[in-house]
Amino acid sequence: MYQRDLGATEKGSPGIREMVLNMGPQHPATHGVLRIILKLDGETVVDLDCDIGYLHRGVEKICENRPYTHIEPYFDRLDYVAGVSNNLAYIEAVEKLAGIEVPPRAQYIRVILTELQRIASHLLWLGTHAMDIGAVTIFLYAFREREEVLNIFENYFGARLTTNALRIGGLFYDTYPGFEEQVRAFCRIFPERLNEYETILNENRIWLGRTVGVGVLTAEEAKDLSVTGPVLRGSGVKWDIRKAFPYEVYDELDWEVPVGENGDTYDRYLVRMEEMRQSRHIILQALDRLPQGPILGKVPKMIRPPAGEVYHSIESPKGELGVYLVSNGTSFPERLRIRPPSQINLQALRKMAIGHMVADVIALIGSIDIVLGEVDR
Amino acid sequence: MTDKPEKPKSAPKVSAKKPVASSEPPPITDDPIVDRLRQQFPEAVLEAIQLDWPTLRIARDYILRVCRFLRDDAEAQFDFLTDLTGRHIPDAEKPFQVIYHLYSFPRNARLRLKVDVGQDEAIPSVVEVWSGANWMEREVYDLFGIRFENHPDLRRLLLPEDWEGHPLRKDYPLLFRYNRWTQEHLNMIPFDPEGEYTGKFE
Amino acid sequence: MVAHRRRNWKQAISRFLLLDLIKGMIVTFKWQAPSKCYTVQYPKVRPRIGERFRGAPRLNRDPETGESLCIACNLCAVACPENLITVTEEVREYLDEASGKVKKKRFLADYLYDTSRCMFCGYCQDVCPTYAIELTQEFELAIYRRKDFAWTWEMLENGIDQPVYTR
Amino acid sequence: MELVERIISNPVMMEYVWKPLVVILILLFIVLTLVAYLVYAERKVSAFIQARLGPMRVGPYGLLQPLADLIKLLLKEDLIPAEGDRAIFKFAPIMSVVCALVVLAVIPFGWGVATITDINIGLLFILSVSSVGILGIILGGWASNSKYPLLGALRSSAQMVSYEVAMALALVGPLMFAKSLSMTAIVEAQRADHIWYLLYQPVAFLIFLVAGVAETNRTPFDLPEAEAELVAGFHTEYSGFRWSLYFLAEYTNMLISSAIAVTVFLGGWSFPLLDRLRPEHPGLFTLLSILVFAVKVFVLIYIFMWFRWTFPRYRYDQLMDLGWKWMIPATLANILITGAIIMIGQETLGLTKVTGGEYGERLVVPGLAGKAYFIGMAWLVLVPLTWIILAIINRRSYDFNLRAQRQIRLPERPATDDVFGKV
Repeated sequence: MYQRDLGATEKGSPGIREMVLNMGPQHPATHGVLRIILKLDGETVVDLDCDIGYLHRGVEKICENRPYTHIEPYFDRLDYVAGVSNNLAYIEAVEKLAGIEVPPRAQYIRVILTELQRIASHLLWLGTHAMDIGAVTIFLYAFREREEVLNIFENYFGARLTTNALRIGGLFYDTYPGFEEQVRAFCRIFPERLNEYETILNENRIWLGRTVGVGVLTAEEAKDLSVTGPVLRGSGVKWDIRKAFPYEVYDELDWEVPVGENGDTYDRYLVRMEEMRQSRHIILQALDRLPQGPILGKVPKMIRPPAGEVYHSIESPKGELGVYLVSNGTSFPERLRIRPPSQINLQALRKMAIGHMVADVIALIGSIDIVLGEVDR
Repeated sequence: MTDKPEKPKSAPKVSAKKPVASSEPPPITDDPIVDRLRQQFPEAVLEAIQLDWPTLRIARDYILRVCRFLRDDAEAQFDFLTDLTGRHIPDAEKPFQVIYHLYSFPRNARLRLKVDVGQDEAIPSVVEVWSGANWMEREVYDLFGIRFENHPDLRRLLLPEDWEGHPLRKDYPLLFRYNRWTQEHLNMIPFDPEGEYTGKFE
Repeated sequence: MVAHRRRNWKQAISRFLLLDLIKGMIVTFKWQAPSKCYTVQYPKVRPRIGERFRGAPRLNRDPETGESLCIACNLCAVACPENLITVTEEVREYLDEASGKVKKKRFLADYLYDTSRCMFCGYCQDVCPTYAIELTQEFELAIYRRKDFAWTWEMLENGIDQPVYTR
Repeated sequence: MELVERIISNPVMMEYVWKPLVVILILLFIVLTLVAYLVYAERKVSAFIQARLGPMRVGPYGLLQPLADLIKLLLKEDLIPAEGDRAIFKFAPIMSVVCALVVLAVIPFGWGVATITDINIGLLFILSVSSVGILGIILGGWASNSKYPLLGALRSSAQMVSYEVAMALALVGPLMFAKSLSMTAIVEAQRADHIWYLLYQPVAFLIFLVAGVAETNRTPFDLPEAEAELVAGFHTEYSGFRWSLYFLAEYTNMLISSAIAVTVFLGGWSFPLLDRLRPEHPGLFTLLSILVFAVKVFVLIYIFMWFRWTFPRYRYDQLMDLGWKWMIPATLANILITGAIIMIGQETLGLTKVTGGEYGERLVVPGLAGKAYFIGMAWLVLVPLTWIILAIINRRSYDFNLRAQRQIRLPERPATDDVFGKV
């Protein structure tokens, strides 16, 4: 109703060629309440417009009216499939602003948890992406493995999705007995399961036909569109915040940044699959080096960072999740801006999709990996 | 049932305690990029300080030219717009601020630009420099009401087109459940704490 | 590291023989054994809940005296990001057994916990000095009436009546 | 009274009205129950493939689930879009389901009484009637007056047109051996020859299988109802019992597709060594023949389901590509090469003879040498030659050259557009 009329009828009177198709907000493949207005010529997309905001809750406004200690649960609800990563972005921004040191054990555990979260998030992406393209079985296989990660989370923080995992200055919970064994057991079975998914998909001609050459985004276009995360890496830009601005203990660990060549849907798929392997590699290293010691640093009772501002970003599973925090010296933030990676990546959809078919739009939404909780905030 | 009265609550309550004193951030004196920028546009850089990243305060009219210069300059190479956001400072002379976070892939460096915008003033859009600024500027327009000149498609991004007010302004009430838009579109019934809400169709 | 795709003759031949499809079909066939089933038959079989799980709230009583552990300090209400806890206190006189004097002390008069707004973040139980408020492993919170989401003191101590399904 | 009695007991009435009616009712009852349990089987198979359990609540192992589904569907509200064409909207699913059920008349479910009728144009009848069934889908999609169903209906019609051709052409190969369109005659030809035509015609079987999957709108060809793209395709606006009619038609079609495949390629109800029972225990033989047919059909249906739960979905243009660039050339090549093989075998080597019989003349390969020749030629010459012909035709297609595909298929981006501006 509020969108511009896409002009279905204005062009030609006798032979109307274009059809306007309203996809969403309730549509099985838009991953939530994304509304896409497609202008179609036959089944080819001539133009599209994304209408977001159906899930807008004003998180930034809420956060301005909460003390620093109360904001973290709201971050769980942004990218609700990657709660720990969101927590980490906020917590680190506050720590950076207030100058709080985090003990090494807490840092290692944070790395383990965020990488587990990355695996969980990517598994959810894999499942939904494959299901959008029609391979329903992968969806349930991926969820089965994701369940293992969520079980670890449940044992660790007592919640599966909205973890509220970390505390300013460290962690609230120390590891539970059997944590290491459970994580290692998961790491043991995980690669072979990943191989199985790749057996089903990687060489499958239908999968290749649906993904190769679909939605090509060159490196220049990707940079121009401020795209981050696996979408950027799929386009061949070797850039990861964990390497560019290492936070926590990522600079002590040995891992690589997977990069695609062509910037199509298939490359983004390959990059994410490889990222899961790298995450597992990071987890195992961090487990080996996990030091003993306290898990909470010296934290003032009332967190009141000095007046100032900080922009801190982490590599969330979707891309660069940034928190721009302005403090006025009180215990409430003056301004808190969340840089939502999937919202900014979603901008690239239009560039990718025009000229493709309706079915490819679905595949592209999946390959951008959006979560509407984060897009709309 | 805890039904709160609908009173607008804008400012946090706990601001009575005195803020922690902070030292003044050091000004930037020997950054080659800032020097070049000052050389190129003598009136553009109003202030240059070192926060977590170098932060430049740019005059409003120059922002488009500065951004294009920073992107194209062989030394600066800020080819990536990480973030674009706004801020409302009600007491300031120019109450709005638009904040740009730039990033340079070749140099792995960030830069923050700030532009003060007065009430009812517009600011040049940087979409032609980085297309990624499109939705970010739309969002700032949506939530702060800052207009961007020459933006290709300046509509509200998150809120409905006919929504009134800009939520991230400090004077916008936090609890704002019953307003004209919701009355027109949502058919909301006032909540009765004594009523029975069974969740079934009635 | 570049995630690259292999294109060679071997792959071309395998595509001619439909091996790429057959390989996938073997994987899906392999998982069919009923022993590899992952389903938990929920109402019949209770899922295993983590020890730290944050579920339904509970106000604990002193196991010996049966009195509420809550001292009406209001910390949980302050700690709650959603402001959903309402603690009402009253000052009562009581007989201190150690000294034998009549003293004045704050007691809990009423406790209201609005689960419809609860995020289960666990800040209330973290901050509680006497371990009175606690988020238990109970996760069945569905209720027919919206006003029943506001849990009173009594509901918090005794839990709510959930129908137990057996099949 | 007497008149009524005469009408009822009239032998003509008996032969042409009452007996068929009873058979039809029995058959419908069996088939409809079967179809309901096919849905159950689909759910169970998909569940096991996905390491789940599937329906478990209604009855032991969820065996009464089809009944519960039926009751649910009957009780559901029957919605008709306000702006839709009401008459056609109501008529379309009936058309779909009637066409599917009519086809059952000529399928030989077993020997003797188990074959309801045997008409000498059986295969043609099946192909023509089942292509009318698609009209039901098109009408339903059109009458809904909604965009998703319309897209689904259009996709469906295009898909049917292209795959019907491939399906019919694939059947020509076996027919060259059977020399009859009658379903029973095809089975008898295979039985008498002690061979399944699968061995003579592997390419035709594969193509028929693929086209059968496409005909029944199942993954990887379920574009008309692709749930991720078109919500539910042509039946988006349908609900309740009308929706279940479409469902019924789809599963009946699946049954029919596999039944034809079994009849033409897998020897129908015949099975090696079973023939000895026929003279002595005809009743037992009939029963066993039905069982054999059922087992073969269910193996094929299982393969259909297996496909569905393993593969992703084709895109619309790729589907057309596959149909017109791969399947139809392959069937044509198959016909050509098979003809050559038969010619050589018949004229030059004299391995075959044409015999008449109960069901008309057919090609018989009496000797072991002849069988070896035909099977060997089919697998060693026919298959590679077909592949080579396909490879030559499609040397530029994406299946060979992904790089070429990327260059060809890069979308043409409009330089500017007035609607949204940049991005």
